[in-house]
Amino acid sequence: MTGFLAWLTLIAPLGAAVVLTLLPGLRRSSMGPLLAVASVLLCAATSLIFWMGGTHTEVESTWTWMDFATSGGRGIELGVLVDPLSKMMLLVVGWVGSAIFIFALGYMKGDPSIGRFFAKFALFVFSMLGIVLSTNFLMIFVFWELVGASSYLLIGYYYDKPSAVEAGKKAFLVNRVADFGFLLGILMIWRMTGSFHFGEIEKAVREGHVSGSPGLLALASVLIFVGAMGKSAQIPFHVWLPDAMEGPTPVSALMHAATMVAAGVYMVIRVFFCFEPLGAVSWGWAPGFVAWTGGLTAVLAATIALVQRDIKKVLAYSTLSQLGYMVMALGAGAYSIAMFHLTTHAFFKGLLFLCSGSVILGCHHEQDMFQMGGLRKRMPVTFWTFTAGMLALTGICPFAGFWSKDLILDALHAKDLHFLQLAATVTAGLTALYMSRAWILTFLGEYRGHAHPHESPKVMTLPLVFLAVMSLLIGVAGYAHWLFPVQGYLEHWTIQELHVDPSIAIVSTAIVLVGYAISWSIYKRPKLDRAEALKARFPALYDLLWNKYYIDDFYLWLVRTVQQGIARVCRAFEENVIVKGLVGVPVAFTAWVADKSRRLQAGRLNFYAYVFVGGVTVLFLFLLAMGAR
Amino acid sequence: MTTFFFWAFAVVVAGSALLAITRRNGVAAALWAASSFVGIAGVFVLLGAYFLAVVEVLVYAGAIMVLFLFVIMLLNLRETDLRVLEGPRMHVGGAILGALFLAGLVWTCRRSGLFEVPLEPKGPAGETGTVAAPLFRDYVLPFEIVSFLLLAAMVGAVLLTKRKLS
Amino acid sequence: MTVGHLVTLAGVLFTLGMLGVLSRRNILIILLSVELMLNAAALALVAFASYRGNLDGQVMVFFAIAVAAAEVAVGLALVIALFRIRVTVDADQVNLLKQ
Amino acid sequence: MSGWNVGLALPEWILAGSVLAALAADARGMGEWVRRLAWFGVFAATATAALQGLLRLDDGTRLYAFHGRYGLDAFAVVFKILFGATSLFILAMSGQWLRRVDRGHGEFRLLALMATLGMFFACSVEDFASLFVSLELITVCFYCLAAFKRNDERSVEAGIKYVILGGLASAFLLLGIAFIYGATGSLEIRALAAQADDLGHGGASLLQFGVLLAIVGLAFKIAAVPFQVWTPDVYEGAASPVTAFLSMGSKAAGFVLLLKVVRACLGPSADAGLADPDAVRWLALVAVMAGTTLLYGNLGAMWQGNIKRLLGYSSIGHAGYALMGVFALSEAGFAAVVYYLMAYLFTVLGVFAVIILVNGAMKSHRIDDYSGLGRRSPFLALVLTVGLLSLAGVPPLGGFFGKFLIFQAVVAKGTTLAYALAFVGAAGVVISLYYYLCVVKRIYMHEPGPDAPETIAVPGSMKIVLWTCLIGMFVLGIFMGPFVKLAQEAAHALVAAR
Amino acid sequence: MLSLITLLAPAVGCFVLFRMRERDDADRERIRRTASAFVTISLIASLVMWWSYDTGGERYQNVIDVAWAPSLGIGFRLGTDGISIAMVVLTSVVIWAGCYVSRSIKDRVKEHYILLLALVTGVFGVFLSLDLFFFYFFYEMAVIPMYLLIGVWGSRAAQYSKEYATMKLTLYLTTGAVFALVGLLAVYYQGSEALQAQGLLKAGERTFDMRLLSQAVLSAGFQKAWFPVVFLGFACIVPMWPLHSWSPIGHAAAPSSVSMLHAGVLMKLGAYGILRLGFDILPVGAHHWMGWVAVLCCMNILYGGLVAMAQRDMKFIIGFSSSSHMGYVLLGLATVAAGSGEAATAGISGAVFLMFAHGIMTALAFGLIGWFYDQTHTRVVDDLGGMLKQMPFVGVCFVIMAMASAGLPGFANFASELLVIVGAWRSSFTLAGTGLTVPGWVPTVAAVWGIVISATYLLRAVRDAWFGPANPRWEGLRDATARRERLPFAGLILVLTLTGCFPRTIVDTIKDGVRHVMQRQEERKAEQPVHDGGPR
Repeated sequence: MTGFLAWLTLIAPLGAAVVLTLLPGLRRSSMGPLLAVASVLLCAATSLIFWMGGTHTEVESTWTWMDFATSGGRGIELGVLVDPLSKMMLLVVGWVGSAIFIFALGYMKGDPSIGRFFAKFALFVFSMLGIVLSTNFLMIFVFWELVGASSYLLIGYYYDKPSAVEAGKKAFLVNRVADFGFLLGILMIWRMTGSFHFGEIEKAVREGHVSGSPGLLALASVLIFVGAMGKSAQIPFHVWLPDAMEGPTPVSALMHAATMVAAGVYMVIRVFFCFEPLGAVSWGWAPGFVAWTGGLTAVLAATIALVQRDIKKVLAYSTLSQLGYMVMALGAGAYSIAMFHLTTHAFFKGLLFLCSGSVILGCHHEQDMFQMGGLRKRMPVTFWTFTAGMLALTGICPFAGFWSKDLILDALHAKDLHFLQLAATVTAGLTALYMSRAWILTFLGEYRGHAHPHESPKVMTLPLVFLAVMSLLIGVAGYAHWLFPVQGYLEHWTIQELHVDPSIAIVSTAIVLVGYAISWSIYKRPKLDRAEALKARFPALYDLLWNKYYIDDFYLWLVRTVQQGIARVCRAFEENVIVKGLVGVPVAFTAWVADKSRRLQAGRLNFYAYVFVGGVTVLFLFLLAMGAR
Repeated sequence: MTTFFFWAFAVVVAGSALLAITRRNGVAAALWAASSFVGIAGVFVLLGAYFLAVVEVLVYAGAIMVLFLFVIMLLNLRETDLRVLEGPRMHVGGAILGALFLAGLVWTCRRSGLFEVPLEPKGPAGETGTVAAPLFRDYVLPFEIVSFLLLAAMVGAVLLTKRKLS
Repeated sequence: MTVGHLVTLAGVLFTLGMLGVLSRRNILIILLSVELMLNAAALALVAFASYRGNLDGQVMVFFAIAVAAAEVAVGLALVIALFRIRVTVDADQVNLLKQ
Repeated sequence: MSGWNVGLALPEWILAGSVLAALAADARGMGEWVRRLAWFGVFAATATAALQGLLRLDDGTRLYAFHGRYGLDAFAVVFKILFGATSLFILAMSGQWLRRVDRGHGEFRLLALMATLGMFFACSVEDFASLFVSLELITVCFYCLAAFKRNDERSVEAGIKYVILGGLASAFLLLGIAFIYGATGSLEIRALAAQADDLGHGGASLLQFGVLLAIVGLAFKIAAVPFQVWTPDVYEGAASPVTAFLSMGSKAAGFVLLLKVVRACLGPSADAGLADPDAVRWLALVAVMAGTTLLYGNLGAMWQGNIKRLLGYSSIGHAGYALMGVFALSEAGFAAVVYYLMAYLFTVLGVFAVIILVNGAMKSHRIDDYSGLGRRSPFLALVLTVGLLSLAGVPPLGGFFGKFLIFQAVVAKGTTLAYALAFVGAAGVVISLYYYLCVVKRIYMHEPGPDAPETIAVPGSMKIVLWTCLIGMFVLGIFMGPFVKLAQEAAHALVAAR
Repeated sequence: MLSLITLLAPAVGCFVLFRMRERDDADRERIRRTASAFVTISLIASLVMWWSYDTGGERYQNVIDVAWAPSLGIGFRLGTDGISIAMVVLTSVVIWAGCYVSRSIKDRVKEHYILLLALVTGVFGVFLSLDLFFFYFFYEMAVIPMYLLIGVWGSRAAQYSKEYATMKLTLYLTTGAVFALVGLLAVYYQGSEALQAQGLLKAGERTFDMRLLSQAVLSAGFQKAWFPVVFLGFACIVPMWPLHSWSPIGHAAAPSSVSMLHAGVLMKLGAYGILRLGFDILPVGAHHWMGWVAVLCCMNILYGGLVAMAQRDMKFIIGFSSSSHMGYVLLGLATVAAGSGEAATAGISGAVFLMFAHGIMTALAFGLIGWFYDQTHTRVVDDLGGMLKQMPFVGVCFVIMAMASAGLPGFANFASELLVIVGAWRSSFTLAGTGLTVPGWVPTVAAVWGIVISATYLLRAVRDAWFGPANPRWEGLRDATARRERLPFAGLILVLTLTGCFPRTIVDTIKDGVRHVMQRQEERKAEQPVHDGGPR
């Protein structure tokens, strides 16, 4: 039953997507989007059923998708694995997804191709569920790619908008580069353990049946992580995520905040045995690499977020920063805490994005915060839910973020990663700074724009309220362990019991409050002159942050100049060496010889006779030369 | 005696041929060629090929050369016309090729010992009767073919020298 | 005197005829030279006939002479035809067909 | 072997009789009778030859007449049918063309008939005297035919060039025969076979020289390098039906005689020449000739603007391929040559039939005249294209299978030289495809010129020729089984018959 | 019988069309329908063969064996194994779609279809032949109609005229073919000798039967000497780098239906030939030399992709991407040198599957390009842009094609590339003659990076041609709206997704064929040549 339900959960969104694609009539009718929503609601329902089933029921149902082995062995399987971890993730995808889908019904209303939107959106849910439920590396890779493709399609949803198309392409390609590493990592692990299957690999690792030098083990591990870096937009693969905000806001909320970007983190947790030293197998410097990547991402993204003007961009960088937190936790071996933060983050970041969507819709597709202000009165529900989300994000007790984030700090502390702990703490302050900045600019003060903002309809605000409530509750619930079955999966975990360390919590809360205070002092002024002054005071720093540390420009240079240069060189080689040389030269030579050989046929009789007699002589000499008789 | 005649005929044959191919005047060339053919007929006699000697003189020196002269006259080629035609050309190349060919031929003869075989009439003498015997027995087929060959040449010559066409 | 000498004589005659073909521009004389070559071959045949002591070679010469006559007839007819339309017997002028 | 057995040469007698009758008719100005007699003669002779083959020949036998100077075996029969068919095609093709010429119909048919007679004889010759005279009979007829348009400068020039170079070749052949005779003491071709071991083993300088010169004389007929120079000029200058006849009849006759001589050189058993390491010299000679011939022919054709000249060069190329078959010096190789010529018959005659028709309409032979033929006369375009592709050796056409057999025979030798020759042949195929396709390109991809006539009328006789050739090309390319058998029987008779 | 029907249906179609008139549009419509009818017969027959394939049964099924020229050992032998089934189905699907796409041809319709059917007869023949002679016969036969098809109905390809393009293509392929022919004949001769020595043939008999020839035990020296000849001959048409330059301009110059067949099917002949002849008959040679191919194919993959990146003409982009993708096929084939049966089975099955997938995908691509090129008269991506508004159906199909080509799961290309990569990863390649060994990860890394490259140029092409603001210049473009206009594209996508989502439908069949090839590879280890076939 569980297996059937799991398959059903997986297939339903695909079915919705396919039906919507193939039936243009349905696609254009108002029933179409509802079909997609229904498929996600089904997921929410089943996730609840699974969750209520307890923390230890595991169902694994597989189907051989492609069989390449000649004798025995597993081929490439597709399957569903329902275990505590996937149950947890299903909850996130199902519930956050449902909220966002419902929100999207309102947000996308009136769009001529709303059916197409929901088809793609359902396709995404299918792909995401595939990742969540997958039983082996190749299956996860398959859905990894599908998620990337649906992301491409949804970011580029407004296909007549060049920036959106470009952003979609960028997202796809950056992920492709990361997947390059991922696939190689998968293949290496396969080579070392002889299996793609998670269970078998874990068994092999635990029993020490892993062949390969320590360096290769670390490399394999890191390559797997590279895949996660792409999806979870870790530095240096982070560049696609802010651009991805070109997509419709529900897309940003579900994919680029709540679920898809968390897939990287989820995947690492799923394959924790490729990172965690178990038994005799050590993965070398891989966990450290993971931790430092996360730390770097957290800090850099937070700093960039400080200067963004676009409300969605602020949230995007915030997402990056929070993903950095999770990855730090992974690096520290705190997998269940990373999962915890993933869960809380999904709810409150989804909430924040939906709020921003509501704001954007209210302001008639204005995204620049400096063109907003004073929306508190005009959009009260949005304001209050956004506030809840902000408090959760910045980690104010008892909102969700507080619990998960402080547990990460504790984990870092416990693992003696003090520098990273410091970075995380600073990032907490920065988070408060940019979030409150956005909050103040958007909702407080006077309206600076030219539109007529209005509150969104019920279909949009209800999901907001739901998510706001969840943001408040889910942290406590998780901390109290009754929400949270992941530890069942991760029972090996070295730090068995973690509590919020009051001292760490107090310090971080203090820093967060400092952040609030600073932004209040800068942005809670009618003319924003202090912000301008600050910008003028530190132009170099501002430029550095505004230009995102010039990483995008570097990539652009790499693509436009280096890669395209190589391509042009190849093309020139093709045209000059291959075509003109390899083909052209023999052809020209043949033509030349042909032309010259005609000269023998000069038309003059005597010369013909010469050729004839000469021929006789040559043949005779030839015979003699071959051996005189 | 044979030796003397041989050399005498050889000189006639080769010398006349040389003159024939170097004369600018067509008539002179034809006459020298006829002289060469007569020399060949002499050699034939020397080897006992009497019938052939007669045929050679009659057909070659007689008929064929007369035909040549006739055509030369018919075309009314003046010596000056012909002289203009000729200029020094490719003699060296031709001589080298000729020398190589001749050397090859002589070498072949030497290798196969022909220079050790004395030249003397062997076997039946080539008189009319003795030649006719194989000609009308073993070689009747080529003989018939030759008749058609001559017929073809006749038809062709008539065709080609007809004045008008289309 | 040996057969070799006679064959050599035939060779000389053949070569002379060949030289005539190679170097003369007058088509008539070229034809004449071809006749010389055929005769040289005939000479060789007779020489070998005496060498082999049978008459087959001599019979062959008979055919050779007939063939030569036929060729001359056609050749001269062609020369006449050529002269009629081109008023030349110069081999170098006969070079419309080339390359 | 002894005995007159005159009746064996019935096909030749029929032909000879019709020649004489036609001559009489022509002399009395009965042109129509000449035509009928020519048709009758060739047809009857061919049919007789075929019947002889069916009724009188068992596998691998050879019947003799004229005291062993005339032999009839499967090889001879196959080629007689081939020549007869060629001649019939030529008669059919020349009918319309002759109507454009006011005089000389009778002579044309007479000469064609006598050339056919020469070819028939050539199939059956057993001694060098017959070989020489039959070859000369063919050649002399072709001298006259080449210059048939005697008020056309080019035609006469072709005749002049042909007659002088042909005379040169005859002289070499005759000298070669003299030397072979000197070496063997006999004019019979099989006498050569008796001494074939000497040819390999040495001591036989006379024979070597003689065989070389004889090959020179025959190589001239088949237009092998370096004796190919006359070919393009004569092909271009001669009237189209004559060129067609030359390219098939004359060449095939050359091959018949060449194969006979080469067979004799192999010695009593067919494998003697192969097993003998000394034979490598001759193999190398033939290989070099074949290789250069096919390369020269195909390269020369690349830049031609005149279709007949192009076909002249291409015929040199084909001589090269057929020589590859000779190079194989095996039954398979000879069979390949036979098959090659069979396919060549339909192919080249089909092509020339179209050329004659197009020439009739366009009055020139430029390849550009064929521009847009695909639109103007789809059927002619089809036949020409198929013919050219068959020449190039493209399946499912006869030319392909001929080449395939040739290559197969060469590769079967398994020596480095053979492999090298095969690769050279392969290169030749590619080059030839290029220039054939250049013509095809004009036919289908270019638009017709402004002065091109709308459609070209195809008289009934030509239709028959075209269809026969078209079907023949396909049949020889697809249903090759029986024809392969025939070619193999012919080759077997050539090699093994006593 | 089914194999015969598949082969003969288009051939008979040729004759039927030959007898039809083409005077007015009604005639043309009749011609189109007739042609479609005949290829549909082939399609049905081939699908039935696929359906009824007996995995684990006889290696060759649907066998027809008729003596043709017995004195030479030529027989008209048809049959299918797991590998050729995939190829036959590919061919019939592509020609089926191609016949629909060809509806855009308005000039000399009859000739067009005759040549198209002749071409496809040749292709079917190659895939169905079990006789070496007929294999070559059909192979060469398939090349020539291409000349006219491109030359008459094609279009300019960048700076090259269609005449140049088609001539180059024809000559290039013929060069390869005749080169291979020499090799085939050597195999025929020496193989027959060996079979005689083994007692499988009577003395003096020869055979072109590939089933028999593959049992011939040929000496290692012979195989090593001749495998390169056969391989290079076929590598021209694959096309392997650096012998590929005919292919992009050939694609670009050809009319769309011909491009479809050309890239979709014709290029597969080469790889099929290598597999069928090279691997089956010359296993030692294949094992010896294929290591080099693993290196060269990296050039295909990376270089082809990079050149595609620098192209602006849509057909050139797809053309070079084809040569890049065929690099994966070569890589898959190269795994035969791996030594491990497991890896090689995966690699070769992947290669065959990829041939199938790429065939369908690229046919789709060229069909779609043809659709808009007929209206825009330009394929330069800089001139295009914003067409999705005007032709949503074609545009979406194009995006799907690009996704498939970029190796997105759910499409056959992904599954097949994955197999190839898995196979190559497990292999190691010895470079004959140098003593060097290239570990499997080297070409695999190149292959995986190639997927990144292909995504780059494909997405860029999609962006430039389809997305972006609506372009007023393309105001009047017509989408594929009628059913028969959509059918070919939809059909191809259907095949692509069905086999992509359920790859076992075809992989199991292919694998069964590959199993026999690998068996032969295994046997070779035990074989001692009775007959020494080295050059004498």
